[in-house]
Amino acid sequence: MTTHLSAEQLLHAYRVMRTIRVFEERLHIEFATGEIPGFVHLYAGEEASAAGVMAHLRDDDCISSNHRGHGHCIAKGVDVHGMMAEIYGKKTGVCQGKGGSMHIADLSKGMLGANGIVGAGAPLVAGAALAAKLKGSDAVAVAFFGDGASNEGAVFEAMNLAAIMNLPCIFVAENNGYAEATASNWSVACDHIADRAAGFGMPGVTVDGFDFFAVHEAAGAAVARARAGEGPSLIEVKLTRYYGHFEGDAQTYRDMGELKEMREVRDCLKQFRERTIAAGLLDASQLDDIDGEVERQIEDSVIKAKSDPKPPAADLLADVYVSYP
Amino acid sequence: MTTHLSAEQLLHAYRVMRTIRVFEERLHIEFATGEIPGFVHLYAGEEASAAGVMAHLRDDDCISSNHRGHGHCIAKGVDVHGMMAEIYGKKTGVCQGKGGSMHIADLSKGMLGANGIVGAGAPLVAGAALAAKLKGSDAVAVAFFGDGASNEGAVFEAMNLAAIMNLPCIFVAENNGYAEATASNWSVACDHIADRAAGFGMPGVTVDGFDFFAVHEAAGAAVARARAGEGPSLIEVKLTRYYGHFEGDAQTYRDMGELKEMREVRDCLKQFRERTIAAGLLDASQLDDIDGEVERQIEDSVIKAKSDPKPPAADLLADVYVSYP
Amino acid sequence: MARKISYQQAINEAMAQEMRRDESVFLIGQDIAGGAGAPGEQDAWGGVLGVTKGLYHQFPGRVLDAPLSEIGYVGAAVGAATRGLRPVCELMFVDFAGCCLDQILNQAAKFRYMFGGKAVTPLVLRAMYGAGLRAAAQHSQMLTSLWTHIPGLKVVCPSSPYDAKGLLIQAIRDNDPVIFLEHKMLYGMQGEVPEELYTVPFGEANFLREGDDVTLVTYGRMVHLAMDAAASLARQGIGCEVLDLRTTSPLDEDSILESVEKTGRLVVIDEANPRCSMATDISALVAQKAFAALKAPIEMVTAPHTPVPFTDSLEDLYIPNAAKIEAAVLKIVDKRKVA
Amino acid sequence: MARKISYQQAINEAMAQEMRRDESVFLIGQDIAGGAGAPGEQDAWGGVLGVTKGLYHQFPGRVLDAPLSEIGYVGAAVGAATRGLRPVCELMFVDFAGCCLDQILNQAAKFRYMFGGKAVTPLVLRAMYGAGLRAAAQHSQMLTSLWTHIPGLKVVCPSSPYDAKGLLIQAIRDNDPVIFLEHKMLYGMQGEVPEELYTVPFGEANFLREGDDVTLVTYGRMVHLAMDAAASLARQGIGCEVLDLRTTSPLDEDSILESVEKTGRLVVIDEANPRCSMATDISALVAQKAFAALKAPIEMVTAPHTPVPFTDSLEDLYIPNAAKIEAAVLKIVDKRKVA
Ligand SMILES: Cc1ncc(C[n+]2csc(CCOP(=O)(O)OP(=O)(O)O)c2C)c(N)n1
Ligand SMILES: Cc1ncc(C[n+]2csc(CCOP(=O)(O)OP(=O)(O)O)c2C)c(N)n1
Ligand SMILES: [Mg+2]
Ligand SMILES: [Mg+2]
Repeated sequence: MTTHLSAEQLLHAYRVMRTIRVFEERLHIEFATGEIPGFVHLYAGEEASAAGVMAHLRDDDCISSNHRGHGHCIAKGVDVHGMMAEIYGKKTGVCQGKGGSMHIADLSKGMLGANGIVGAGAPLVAGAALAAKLKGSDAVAVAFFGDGASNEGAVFEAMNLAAIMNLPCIFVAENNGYAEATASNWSVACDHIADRAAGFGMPGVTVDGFDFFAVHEAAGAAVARARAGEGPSLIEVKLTRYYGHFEGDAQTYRDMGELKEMREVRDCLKQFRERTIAAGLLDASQLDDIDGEVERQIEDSVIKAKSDPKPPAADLLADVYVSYP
Repeated sequence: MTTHLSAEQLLHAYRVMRTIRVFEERLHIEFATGEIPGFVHLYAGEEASAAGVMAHLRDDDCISSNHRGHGHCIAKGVDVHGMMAEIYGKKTGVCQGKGGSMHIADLSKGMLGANGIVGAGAPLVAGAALAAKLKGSDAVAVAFFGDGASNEGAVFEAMNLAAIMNLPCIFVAENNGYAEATASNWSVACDHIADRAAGFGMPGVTVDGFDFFAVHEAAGAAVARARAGEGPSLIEVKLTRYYGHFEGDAQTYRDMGELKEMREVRDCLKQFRERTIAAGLLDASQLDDIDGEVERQIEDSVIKAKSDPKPPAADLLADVYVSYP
Repeated sequence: MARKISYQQAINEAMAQEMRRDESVFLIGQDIAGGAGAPGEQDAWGGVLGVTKGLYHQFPGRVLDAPLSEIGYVGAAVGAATRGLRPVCELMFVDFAGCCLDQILNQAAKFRYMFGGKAVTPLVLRAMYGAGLRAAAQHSQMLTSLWTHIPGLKVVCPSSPYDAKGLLIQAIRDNDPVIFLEHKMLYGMQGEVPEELYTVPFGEANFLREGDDVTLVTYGRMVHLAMDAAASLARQGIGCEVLDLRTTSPLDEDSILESVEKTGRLVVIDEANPRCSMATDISALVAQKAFAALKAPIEMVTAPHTPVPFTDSLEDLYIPNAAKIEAAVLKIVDKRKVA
Repeated sequence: MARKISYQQAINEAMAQEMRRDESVFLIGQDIAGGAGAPGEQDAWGGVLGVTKGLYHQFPGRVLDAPLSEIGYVGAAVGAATRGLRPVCELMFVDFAGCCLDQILNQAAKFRYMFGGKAVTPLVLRAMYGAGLRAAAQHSQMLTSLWTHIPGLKVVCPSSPYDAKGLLIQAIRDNDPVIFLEHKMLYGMQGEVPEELYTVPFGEANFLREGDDVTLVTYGRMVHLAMDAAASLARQGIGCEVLDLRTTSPLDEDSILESVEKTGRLVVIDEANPRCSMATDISALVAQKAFAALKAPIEMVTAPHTPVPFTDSLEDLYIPNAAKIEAAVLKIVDKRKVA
């Protein structure tokens, strides 16, 4: 395997993916204790998509995410303890405990928000791309959405808008095969979501979402195209979620054997580790170190989040408006 | 020219197109007098599309239309005086004067309504197709919408839904080059609206909307496919509206010379007349007779509509609900 | 009538019995069976909270999973309703109405009037609503006033398993578009529900408690909090009459006015945001039509003018509770009586 | 300040002057220039009624025609607003909100709260509203109560050219999402408008007429009908105080309550449908907070609970008029005074 990525870049990518994985697996355990309020949708298994795309982005580049947003947030640089505290509903959370898992946002990092409305992020990100264009910057914007969301009017309209306005926008369809219990091979009328790009006058590709390098390459081309003022692209990333739609989903609609095999054979972290080591690009010890650091970071963030304070009662009425006489 | 259409069918098609043309041209004149309330969007120039598609439909087949709906209504068999009276806001109108030009409907004829909301008819017609399917009938449903509407989420979602549910549905995109003052070559990101069909797993064709026979053939194939349970199709009909977006539009965005030429050279009625006579399928006198009959019919409908009564005051509160205690 | 089942089961039963009775009824919604196109179980979910579970196998071909396309499938339900069928369409969370409002606001609700009385659109749109699940700002809204404002819609919000079944059967048989709102915190509530088919008529409020001092008008989950407050106030010698609206459109004006004529005092309890809400709707009705009977200001107990916060501590403050209802009553009842 | 211009020109001028002052302001909407991609004139329309006419050439690259994709371009405006720009987005008819409500209801309005105070979304969504143009049920709605109900939005409804300019400038400078509603029957109204930039603050009602007998509260086009009714009633010896709300959210509660404290009587006039409307909102406010001052029932003059009919004869009956306002006042003023 060859790559133009530096060791530093590779280690960063690995750290991002590992952080997401440990974050999500820990949440899977913690959620079962009943201490986390609301719903949680885990991104475990899909790490290469967030890491592969975000490797190309700057803080002034903007992304929108969906209900399954932890991975996108971590990869975009949102503070891990701030996220954990948010999920626990604490004042120290990135949204002061008022948003929760489905609404984690950090505008200073270009993270326009996870979103509880499927598909809604795509037009928002077209707007971020429009803003970049109007300001004359070369920033880009990326919408992450699922296979289910790819059937939403919001996504279609955003793609057409981005194309005709020639916006620096990338549409990343994370096709994990299911929207809740509904299979994408049923809900999406064409063979590949990427096939829809042609109807919106933009390039579309389908890539293997277990393979960080495949995602990284496709995203790199799309980001370069957008930065150069050549307009939007659609990338379909084929991947698998390791857990249920949300925590508590019995997943009886799925073939769990197939899932187990994918996890064992194709897992993005395993692949990345094996390939980079085999190619002599990284040492196992470097990766082990990261694993240890990440474990400690997540452990710390959980301990701290649990003991952090809830928001005070006055927060209920705060921050509806910037000003309201 | 050869055709499998009988003389009777040809005469019917001609009558439909002529009725639409005379209806619209008369409205153009009448509207200018100020006696017609509200907005009016004329279909003149696009007659071959409505006539070509509707030639294949039965009363139990359903269509939805848009703001430019007079042609679809006439071709689907809605009573011409009832339409005229509706446009004048009279009690004798098909909607008792409560709908107006933009809401003409006749459910008994399978006409689910003109619609003031661009794109909204497409999901409705998918529902009509679903109803036919659930009832086990071989009825089909057709959505007419414009090039502008083809960018609405409602239309995209309806196409995907129809495809994955394998509904007997035909999507007819009437591309007249403009949505209000906005050109479709700008607003539609791909070259042909028909190119979008692939993204929704259905066949798509582009046909010449000045040519009744071209529309008729494409629609015939799509209707046959739908009736046979083989699913939806998309037909893009390229045509031109002879008048402004609505009555009162100065049309300074358009090349009026090109329009004039189209009208003179490609007009659907002229073409139809010339070709059917040249091929010996019809006599000029038969067509002249229809012209005369249509003139009288429209004249009568205008005179009657003008003298018809307005709805009584009690109608204001009537028919909001079937029942409301 | 000893059998107790849950609000959720009552809703399921209403659909099952009506589907058995009437071939024209069908269901459509996201994962209302669950598993469309998937290799595993085809009735894996029964809706996101399992409300439609089991119907898929009982009614082959009449329980349709929909793609993530609210405009598409809600619109299709509207269209099918105009063609002689009786769709029961599930929107999942009422908050998703933002994605497909046009098909309700400008299509279903207006057909009959716009088309001069010629359309009949017997659509039921089911959706869960309300706060309490820590589901945050985009999955906890009420939106009752939005629906109630729109002429052409009927709006139903059952507070008990009994009403849920009877009102849903009425909704399915009704010939107008009905928004059927299921409070997500009530799904587990148990109550006596007859096994046979029955309807609860629209526009008839339920007098849940008689009292002479103050009228409490409410609907949905708040009914139970109002009853709690009334019980506590009774111990303080204050008699509350509690009215459960059952449907906000049509509205049982007569019962509200009759009660206020008797008590002279009104507290309206509405879980929704306060502005242009059901709380203001009922208050205005009474201030106009029972003014002479009023002995005190009208009080409203509502959520604040804020989105629904995520964290449990704030959400609990957000939702009206029995203590707030009690305080509102105590504000307007005769102080001597309390003493 | 002798210069008279129309409501429409005042709106155009506000946008032009703010765009000149602030580079971050841009306009987006369907045909707000008109002619995108067409061979002819590129500023052919200036919006469907010409309100933005001329701005395209004055501000190259900042007046953007949008495709028929309300979710897409309204959502893009919301997104751009979070990125430091100040979009003024035109929805054309407010009725089209049904096609893109989610981007307002669940996105723009909620960002600041959901994100813990970290988002700023200075969006202005312009739309024309109201009946009178014989535009029928899908192009004549008010929907003021929908917007007012939603926490996080500000709602502006100017009744005069002066207010239109000052309120729009305020809206553009405001850091919260603002729904700016332009009554289509007022576009042609002439009035004195200063040439310079000025703002009219939000949440400050306009006392248009002083009176001792009854308070008339209203907004938008109805302000003029209320003034007509007040003039006629003055000739009968009845003094009406007329309050123009200017913004329904924030609401100037103090002015309303102050006036009712003085007059003891309230008539609310709202062109919208009656249920859960601004009419009920104001009525409830007063029934709760100025009850002691009330000498008579609160009257509401609104449209009926029906869609807007097309034909002129029915639409004229649908829209509240001065005679109905007068009748409502006469119902509640002291009979002796009138005699
Ligand atoms: C507009 C809207 N409709 C429905 C839902 C409920 N819902 C939440 S997640 C989800 C499935 C999304 O599937 P997909 O887009 O494939 O993303 P994934 O969960 O697979 O990551 C659904 C239906 C929603 N949140 N928003
Ligand atoms: C949802 C919606 N958005 C905008 C409008 C305003 N409008 C009415 S017709 C029209 C143009 C429609 O263009 P097209 O679909 O090409 O149909 P055509 O008028 O060319 O027949 C527009 C923008 C509307 N009625 N509905
Ligand atoms: Mg998925
Ligand atoms: Mg067009």
